Parts: sequence; C-alpha cells; structure tokens
Amino acid sequence: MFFRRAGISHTRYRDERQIWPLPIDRYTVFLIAALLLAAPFLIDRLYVVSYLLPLIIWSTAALGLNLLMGGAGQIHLGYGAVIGIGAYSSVHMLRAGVPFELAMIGGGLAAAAIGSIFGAVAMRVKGLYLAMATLAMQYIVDFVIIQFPAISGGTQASLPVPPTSFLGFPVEGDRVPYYVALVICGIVTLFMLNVRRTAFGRALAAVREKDYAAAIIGVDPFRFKLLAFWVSSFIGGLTGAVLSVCYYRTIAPEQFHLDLSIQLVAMVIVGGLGSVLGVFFGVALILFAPILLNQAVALLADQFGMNLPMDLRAHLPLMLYGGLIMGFLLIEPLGLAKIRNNIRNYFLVWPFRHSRQ
Amino acid sequence: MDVILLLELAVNGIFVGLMYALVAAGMVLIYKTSGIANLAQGALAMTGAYVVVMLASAGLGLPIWAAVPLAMVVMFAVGAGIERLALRRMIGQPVIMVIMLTLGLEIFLRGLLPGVFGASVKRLDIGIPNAPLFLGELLVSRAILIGGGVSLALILLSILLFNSRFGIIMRAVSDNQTASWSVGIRVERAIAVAWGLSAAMATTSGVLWGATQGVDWSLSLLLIKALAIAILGGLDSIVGVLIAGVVVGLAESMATGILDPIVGGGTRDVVASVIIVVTLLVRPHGLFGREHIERV
Amino acid sequence: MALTRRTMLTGAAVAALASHLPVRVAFGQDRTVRFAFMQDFTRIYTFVTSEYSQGQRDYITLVNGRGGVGGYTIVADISDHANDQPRAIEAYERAKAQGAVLIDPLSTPVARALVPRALEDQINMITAFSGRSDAADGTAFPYVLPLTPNYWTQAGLLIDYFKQQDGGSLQDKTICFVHIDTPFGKEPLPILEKLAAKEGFKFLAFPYTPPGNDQSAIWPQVRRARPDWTVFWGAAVGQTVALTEAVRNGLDMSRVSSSVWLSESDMEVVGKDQTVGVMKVEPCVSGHEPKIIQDILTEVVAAGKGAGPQDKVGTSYYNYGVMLAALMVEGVRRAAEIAPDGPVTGPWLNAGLRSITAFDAEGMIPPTTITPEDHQGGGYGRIARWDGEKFVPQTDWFSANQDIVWQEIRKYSEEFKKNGK
Amino acid sequence: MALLDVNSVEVVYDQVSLAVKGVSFEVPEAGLVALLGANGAGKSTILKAISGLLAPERGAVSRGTISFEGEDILPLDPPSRVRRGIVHVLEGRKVFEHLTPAENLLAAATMHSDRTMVARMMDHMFTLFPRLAERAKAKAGYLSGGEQQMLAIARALMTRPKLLMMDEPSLGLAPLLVDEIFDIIVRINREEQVAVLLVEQNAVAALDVVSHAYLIEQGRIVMSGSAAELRENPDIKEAYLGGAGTRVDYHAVKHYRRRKRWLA
Repeated sequence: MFFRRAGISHTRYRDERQIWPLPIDRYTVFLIAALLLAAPFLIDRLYVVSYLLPLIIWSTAALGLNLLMGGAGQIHLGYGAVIGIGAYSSVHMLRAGVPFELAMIGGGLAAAAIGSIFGAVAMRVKGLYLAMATLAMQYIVDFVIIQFPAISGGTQASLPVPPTSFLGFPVEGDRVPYYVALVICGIVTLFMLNVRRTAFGRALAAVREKDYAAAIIGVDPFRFKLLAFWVSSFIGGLTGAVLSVCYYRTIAPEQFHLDLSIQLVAMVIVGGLGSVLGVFFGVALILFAPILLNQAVALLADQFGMNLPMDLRAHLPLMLYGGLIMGFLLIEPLGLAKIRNNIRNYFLVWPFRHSRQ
Repeated sequence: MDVILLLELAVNGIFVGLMYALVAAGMVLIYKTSGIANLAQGALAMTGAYVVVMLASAGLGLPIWAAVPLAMVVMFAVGAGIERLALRRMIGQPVIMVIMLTLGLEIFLRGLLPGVFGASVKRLDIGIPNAPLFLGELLVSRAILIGGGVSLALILLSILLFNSRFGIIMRAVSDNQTASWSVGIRVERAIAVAWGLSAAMATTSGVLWGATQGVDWSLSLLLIKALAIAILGGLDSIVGVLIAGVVVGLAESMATGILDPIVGGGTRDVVASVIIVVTLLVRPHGLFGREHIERV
Repeated sequence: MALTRRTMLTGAAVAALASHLPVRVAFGQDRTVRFAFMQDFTRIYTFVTSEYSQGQRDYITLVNGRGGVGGYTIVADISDHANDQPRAIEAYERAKAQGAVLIDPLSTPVARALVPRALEDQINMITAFSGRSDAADGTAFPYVLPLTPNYWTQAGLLIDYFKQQDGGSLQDKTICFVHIDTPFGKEPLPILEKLAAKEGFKFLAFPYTPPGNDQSAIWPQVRRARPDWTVFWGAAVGQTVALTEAVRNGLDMSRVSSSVWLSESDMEVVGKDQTVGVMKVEPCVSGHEPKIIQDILTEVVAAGKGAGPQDKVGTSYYNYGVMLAALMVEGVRRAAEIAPDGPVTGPWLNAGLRSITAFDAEGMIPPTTITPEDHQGGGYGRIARWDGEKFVPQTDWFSANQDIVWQEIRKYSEEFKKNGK
Repeated sequence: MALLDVNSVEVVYDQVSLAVKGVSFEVPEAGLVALLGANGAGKSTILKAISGLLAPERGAVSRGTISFEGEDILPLDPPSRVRRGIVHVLEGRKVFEHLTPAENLLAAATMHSDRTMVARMMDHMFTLFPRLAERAKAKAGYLSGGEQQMLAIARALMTRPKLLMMDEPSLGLAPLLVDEIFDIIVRINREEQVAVLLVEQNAVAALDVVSHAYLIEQGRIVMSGSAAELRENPDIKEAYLGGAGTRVDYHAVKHYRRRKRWLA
C-alpha cells in the first residue's frame, strides 16, 4: 500500500525543486483541498465551526509567524498584538462602512506598518533578547488598546463586528465565514510554499544562518529582516481581520493577549520551525489537545465511574497536555513535521534502511 | 507629590525588585549552565510553595522553619530529577526546542499541583506580622523588607558560587557542551546541580510571594516578570539580575505613584517594557550580559 | 500529504465516522432540560469556579432527586473552557449541538465574546456577576441574563451604605477605589464618577496591573489620601493582595469594602483575625442557615451524592452557585407552567426565566423579579461584614441608586442596539 | 597489546545514514598515528565514536567494538572515557570563549581533586605554551587561531591523557604555525609518552611526524602502512603530496580509477 520513490530520478533542476516532487503528494494535496472545500457539506457543522475554522485561521497566523521564526530566524513574542492591531483596524474600518475586502487589506497594512516599526527597533538584538523586545511590544499594544475607549469600544470593551459581505456573499451563518478563511489560508499557504524558492526566501535563509556572513555576500540583513517583519505582520493583520469577522464576531482585548502570542509560538515550534506542513500539525495539537483531552477525561470518568476529586478531574487534561508537548519534543526534538518526515523517509526507502547516502 | 511618599515608593520598589530578582536569578543559574531560558521557573516557584504548604499547615503540620528548608531539599531533588528525566535527553538539540520543552513542563506542573492538592488558594503563614511598621513618617512593610533581604542574601550567595571552581565548570558547560564533555566535565551533573539549586531558589521565591498572595497557580505568573528582569540584566549575569531587579522594581513603583494618576491606567508593565526596550537598544546583551564573540 | 494511502483511507474513515458521532440529542423525546455549565476550572477563575460549580451541581442533584421540576429533569454538562476563547466557542457550539437551552460561562471575557452567538442562536446565557453590565436591559439583550445585581448596582449599593453610615451625606468625604486595570475592573468607574458628582464626595481611582500580585506601590498612596471609605475591586490574587496591603498600611478595616468577589477563603489566606470588619456586597445568604442548604446537606451530601468536599458547603461562592442554579430551575418551572409540553427550546426557557416573579429561594435570596425589560432582578443586595469567622449581614436586602444605574445601562444598550446588529 | 583497538566499527547518523562502514585500526602505547583522508571521509566521526561525542549529533555506533587498554569503552559516557585517559581535541579548537585561558585549563581539571597538583600542571602548561601565559587575562574567544589551538591542546593535557586525539589541528592556520603545532605534538608524544591519534587533511605535515597512518575514504579504510611506505606510495603522492616527481600515465585506467576513489 505504501509508495516508493523508486523510478523517479530528476533530470532537470526544475523537477527537483518542485514543491511536491512525487505525484502521490500532488494527488494527496488535491484530495485534501477538495475535502476541505466540501467539508461544510460532508461533516457535522460543529466540526466545521469549532474545529476546522479555527484550525484554518490559526494556521494562517502561524504561517505568518513561521516566516519570521523559521524563515528569518527572528523570534516574536508579540504576534498576538500584531493580530490585534489587524483586528481592531479592520473592525473599525468596517464600522465606518469600508467594504470587508478593503478593510482586510487595511488591517494587514496597519499591522505591517506598526509591526515593522517595532521590528526596526528590535533589529539590534538577537535571540532571547529579541523575544523580550517583542514581548514589550505586546505590553505596549495591550496598554494602548485597553486605555483608549475609542479603540476598545467603551466601558464594555467589546466591539461587535457589523454585518458585512465578501465578494458579494454576506459573511454570516456557518459556511461563508469558513470559505473566506479557507481562501485566505490557501493564498497564504501557497505564498509560504513558494517563498523559499524565491530570492527573498533565500536571502532570508542566509540572514537566518549567519547575518554578518549574509552581509558579506551582499545580502543586507537589516533590509531583509525588516521585510520579513513587514510581510509577516501583514499576514498577521490579515488574519486578525479574518479572525474577528469570521470567528469571534465580537472582539475584546483579552483575545489578543500574551496568551495568544505564546500559543502561536508554541504552534510553530512544536510543528517544526520553517515547515509549512508542520504548522498545521502544530496548530492542531496546541489548539485541540486541551479540548479533546478534556472530553476524553470526562468520558472516561463517566464511563468507568471513576470518582476523581473535581480539582483533579479538571486539571488532569492540563497535565496530559503539558505531558504531550514534552513527550513529542522528547521523541523528536525537531518537531511534528520531522516526525512525519522520519516516518515518510522510512517508508520511502523501506526495506533498505541504509541505502540513501 | 510629597517626598515621603516618593521615598516610601522607592523603598518598596527596591525591595520588591529584589524579590523579583530572586526568581530571575534562578533562571540565570540554569541559563548559565545550559544556555536555555527555563520557562518553568514560575511553575517551580509555585511547586515549591505548594510543597511548603503541604509540609506545614495543610499537611504534615511541620513548623514553618522546618518546612521551608525541607521543601528546598525536596525541590532540589525535583529540579535535578527534571533534568535527569527530560532535559538530559535534549542535550545537543536546538535551544528553542528545549525552551519549548520547559513550557510544556510549565503547563504540566500547573495542572499537577492544583489538580492533586486542590485549586483553591492556600494560606502560607511564615510568621511575618502584617501590622504597619513606621520609621518616622515612613511606612515600610515588614514582609517586603524581609523578603527583599532574604532575596538579596541568596543572590549574593549565588554570586559567590559562580566565582568558585564549580562556577568555572558551570560557565564552561554553558559555553560549549561538546567541548566540556571532551575534557571530562560531567556536563549532565553540572546541569542537574544547576537545576536543583534553581528549584531550591524558586522555592524561596514561591514562599516569599505566597506569604502575601496565598498559594495557587497564579504564582507561576512570576515567570514573565522574572524573564524580563533576567533579560534586562543580561541572562547570564547574576550581578546584572540584581541591578535589573532593583531598576525595574524602582521604575515600576515610581511609575505607579507618579504616572498612574496622570494617565489613569496601570502603567507599571508598560514602563518596565519601555525601559527594557531602551536598554536593549543601547546594550543589546542586557546590562551585564556577555557579548557573543563572532569570528568568521 | 498523508503518509500512505492506508492512513489516508483510515483517516477518511475516521472522519466519516466522527461526523456521525451522536453529537445531537433528539429534542423533546424525554422530558429533560439541558444546561451547559462551561466554566473556567483551570485558569483565571479558579478562585471561584470549583465552589460555585459544586453548589450548582448539588442543587440540581437536589431538584432531580425530588423528581425534577414541572415534570422535567435537569441535565447539567460540566466542561472547562479555561477562559480561552476558542475552547469556549467549541464548548458553546457543542452545547448547542447537544440541545442545551442554557449556558453559564462564568467568565467576563467569554460571556462578552459569546453575546452575538447566544442572541443569534436563542440560547439563554447566564452572566451572573460577569459579562456585560448593560445586559440588564432585556430589550437589547433578550437572551443574556445576569439575574443578579451587576457591578454598577453593586457600586451603587456600597455608596448608598456609606452614605447611611455617615449620617446621610457624603459631602466632602474621600472615597478611594482600587481596581484591577482590566475592562472588568474599570467597569464601575462611570457610576462612581456620577455618584461623586451627585453626592459631592471626592473620588480617587487607583488601577493596578493584572494579575495584581504586587500592589505595594498602590496602597501607600491610598493611605496618604486619608480615605473615609475604600473600595477594592478585583478577583483572585488581586483581592487577597489588596486586603493584605490594606492591613499592612494600617487602613481601618471597618471602612474597607469589596464587591461580591470576596469569600471566606480570601480571609483565610490573609488571616482571619486581621481582616475583621471588612465588608462585601452579599447577593444571597451565606452559611448553612438557608433552608435550601439544609436540604442539600440532608438529601444530597448525607446521601453521598455531593459534588465536592463537604466543608465547602455553605461558603460564599458555593451559595452563589446554589442561588444561580435555583434561579435557573425556577425559570424551568415557570416555563413548564407556561407551556407544559415544551418543546424544550431556548425561547421556551427564556419565557420562563423572564417571568420569574418575587422568587426568594425559600429565603435564601432577595425577592427577585425578572421581566423582559429588567434582567437584573431589581438590583437587590445587602452589605455584610467579616467578624473573624463569617460574614454578618449589616443591612436588610435593599436597592439603591437604580436611576443612575439604569441611565448607564440604557446608554450602552442603546449603543449596542445601534451598532451590534 | 595496543593502547586503542578499534574493531570493525560502524557509525549511523539519525538511525538512517551510515557514515563509517566497518573501520578497524589500532594505536600502540605512546604511538603517533594519523588518519588521513579528504573532507567528509568520516575521520572526525571515528574520533567522536572513540571519545563518545556522537550522541549530541544524533549518531551512534551500530556495530563493532572499541577497546582501550583492553577494556570495552563503548558503554562509557564521554567524561568516563576522559577519566580512562582518552582526550579529544575537537576540530575548530572549541575553546571556552568566555573564559580566560587559565579558567579554560582549570575547567578541564575536574577529575583531579589534588589542588596543588592542578596548580603545578597549570604552571607546566604555561611554560609549555608561553604565549598563553602572555594572554592569561584575555577572554579565550579573542585569542588568535594559533593561540586557541595551543590552548585547546593545553586544556586537553590538563586531563593527563594516555591518548591524545587531535582533529585537524592545522586547519586554518598559517604554515609557520602549523609547523609549530606539529613540533609541540611531537614533543608531547616523546616527552610525556602520550600516544597521539591525529586526523589530518594536510598529509604532508602529518606524514612527516607520524609513525603509522591509515587512509580513509567514504567511511572505509582503503590503505594503511608506516609513514615511510605511504610517503612512497604513488597514489598518495599524486593525491596528497602534490605529485612530486612522478608522471601519471592517464591511459592506465585501472590506476586512475584507484586514484579517483580517494579523491571522491
């Protein structure tokens, strides 16, 4: 049943550099795309609305963050704030009557502008110090949103999203928001898959590996880091718009706090830095493990009549969740994408495990 | 704005800053040996405080002067055990993955302790009276004074530790683990000791903070402030942490006193953030962090 | 991009199966009413949730043990949303799919985020002591029901009590308000400012940064302002630290108060004897005296069906849980009176909840009347003081400053009506 | 009995790729032996297998034995191997950059509890390498390449080894310095009776000092012999020693192929 790479030998560089060099991969991608498109008609709305939709939106955001973290090697602990800027700018534009398509771009641009200002400031520092500088961005943006009622929406600090439409379809109910998010996610995914094959992607890789070495070969690290901040913040802002319109429908400052930033960083790392596919795995794990573990524990406790103390029963999923993150990293410290690759490579060369040199 | 108030805020700020610095010093201890930022430091403080509560009031009923040292011993073992069971297998792996592992540990501990010992806030009485203490017109809080003093003493002790022969080994390990192995340094043991000491220090912080706010999961939130102070100080410098702690404590206290009434909002975290960003712009490796030596 | 065809096929099969999992429970088959108690057991609200939930479940066990209400039995689904929005939305959608007609998120951010969904899906959302204060206006928020005095009312009650204590006038007095710097903490500000203008007292607000574990720079300022009254407004550690700092700064405890968020466990943490005199707003009777609590002790706890440790029965937050569960069950009773055969839907229960009249839970809560206009139930509460062992009521149930509160409620609900839909 | 005996060792990275394929060789007591070979031939991997430093790079010895003084050392962790007397000077020096030279030396003396002896050994190192004494206060990261190499050797000697393994000591150094380093290696070998296992690409320098050498190519030993024999081998001459004096007949295809194999 499994497939081999046997018989595929590339004769041109173009073939080798294809995104999906194996036909089976291409077919699988088409199949998954088709399944995602048909999902609202195939599966229960509960799974579309509260699993697939957040998976798609969070993946879009995590892809944007991965451009910065995996692509350019810049850690960012304020990505939640970037998404928040996008969300608040686009919702305010919508409330002012701007069409959603434009408000989405506007949110992206606002996030990109503010995000790259912070990026420029943070450019002097590296590694954990950069993490701290971006964390400071998170605090400053949080502060501004909370302290200015004009932004946060008054004493109630919640801003309802007015009804709107996307390319003529009213964004309401279960299906249209899903498709809007899917389209945006698809575009961002294709962009991320291709970016590594462009001069921009290669320049980023050079900057990531050693920025002063990159400078020597004529890649301006400052320019490309800034560009990476810009693009990544733009994607973040775009996601913020999608997130508020298609998923939250009412936005509040808590939705864009440090928790979101840490969650996204965790998704990218657990998935595998720099891996597009890994992002989806990471998002699925971090987003759904707590929910599913909760249901599993509740189910087990009910089915088998385990009389656990309430506190233990409530906290058991949290323990399992932490254990799961640790477990995956202990099994494969390079992330979920690497686990998949290991298994895939194992099958690709099976049963000649030492054949590839 | 009267002088007494400013003075009071300054004294409070400095001592609270010292208490934060103690949490940060535990992070530095681990960073200095293994080069990773331990995101479970706050959770370790929480764990330590839970252990003290269990040994003292709620559990075995030991007197507090016996419970705290005993808890520190227990936590030393816990810290070393964490290194043995989890971190050791990650040696040589990308740093960011190891940091992520500590975040997993943080989540795990935050589930384990409240799950097993109960989520409700627990009282931790270390016998410091709350009654106000006036020095002239100046009011200082005994708890903060004692907490800051204990923190200062422990931080000074760890500075001494780093200048000993064991300190040289720890620094060598943080510099290059493979090279340390190659000359016979027991890297794992050094890191395990660092984790143990760090967990014991975290216990002290957990007790000092838990005595004021009570013991529950929220003690793990100390992490964020500790991380900020550790990075401002330079991540691998205990002296840096000491100074950064005082600077941040002072600035936050002053901001609360002076800026809050003007702005009408809690400026504490923002002011601290701005200080950190500005400092990092001037000194990209924190106040006392070592530079990255780059040779092509 | 799946690993192999086999896993792909398995995956597809699993997905197909999963999509047919019995998430939907057929409506109206058996006579049950489904409540979804999706609450935060593991994050911000840990200080209250386990006791609150215990109270709710014990009361529902009591009711079901007596054969239900109006011919219906209550099913309560407990889940943990950890104050996290995606998890809360998942829990909400699951509850909706399972046919729940009422949700109780017990979290301000979650309640606020779920408002559009609850209104659209016509599911009754209980936002007791949380959520939007302006949801008291039933015309704007038909399916959002606080059922309890909101924060504006609580602030109004406190100021009125201070006024009574100071001989009917607060002219030239100083009132300090120490609050957590979040939307929840800032909420009473407009009411307090209005009352300051009306009553002529000097009003000073001191925000502290969440979570409030360090307030050492706040309270010296409060002490120096020489307040006649001090109100501290927060939750969890913010409350215990505020109390500790108040003690350390030598404030007169009998002139310090908080909202409904103060419990025996906070006193335990700070030191029971050090906080004698501190006040709180009480929305219901605490302790073991109410008849309902006695019934729970004999019929539920003694029968071994209690949902948690027995020593928690009768704590403030436990009784809040019982109070809310009693109001919800009363809603079911009224609904069953109006339409005995259902069908059990959101609007069915909504009609019941909005016709609760002078319900006092056998003396446990102030007589509460919910109308389609007023979801707050009249805004009754009382002030209680800590005597070292328990909270002792200082007043009878009373309501105060509702005119100003309602001005504010209308102001925001009008705005919501205009922009929200 | 040889001091070090490596017997058909195989090394696998990531549990998939085989980097060393059945290598056997030995180092006699106080001997001076070189492993020669091109980049990526697997020489460094062999050294790491002996010192136990494969694990951090996700490598493992999957087959074969390594014994030191007759004892199987594969089950031991790296620090225990150092305590047995094997020390490994890593490729690219790898001094502790943020420590001073003196601290570098001290850090390598963890196995000696006798403090006066440690102090004596440090003095000895500073006399052996006077340049280090001059820069004792600087951070090691700021030393020049040659000084760092000396520090790395001195640091290794602080462990009192019986076998000193050196990975590319001449890498990136000026020819004069290379000579100096090799002189030191010879002196250590003669005066202190420390066996040396040298890994080099610079075959000219290496074959001048060693007594015996092995040629490694793509993870296999393809030739071995005394230094003199190897120096005279026409293929070695052609490939590594600059082809001095011999003219190669390119029509001799067999010969060419054999030569090609090493160059690959």
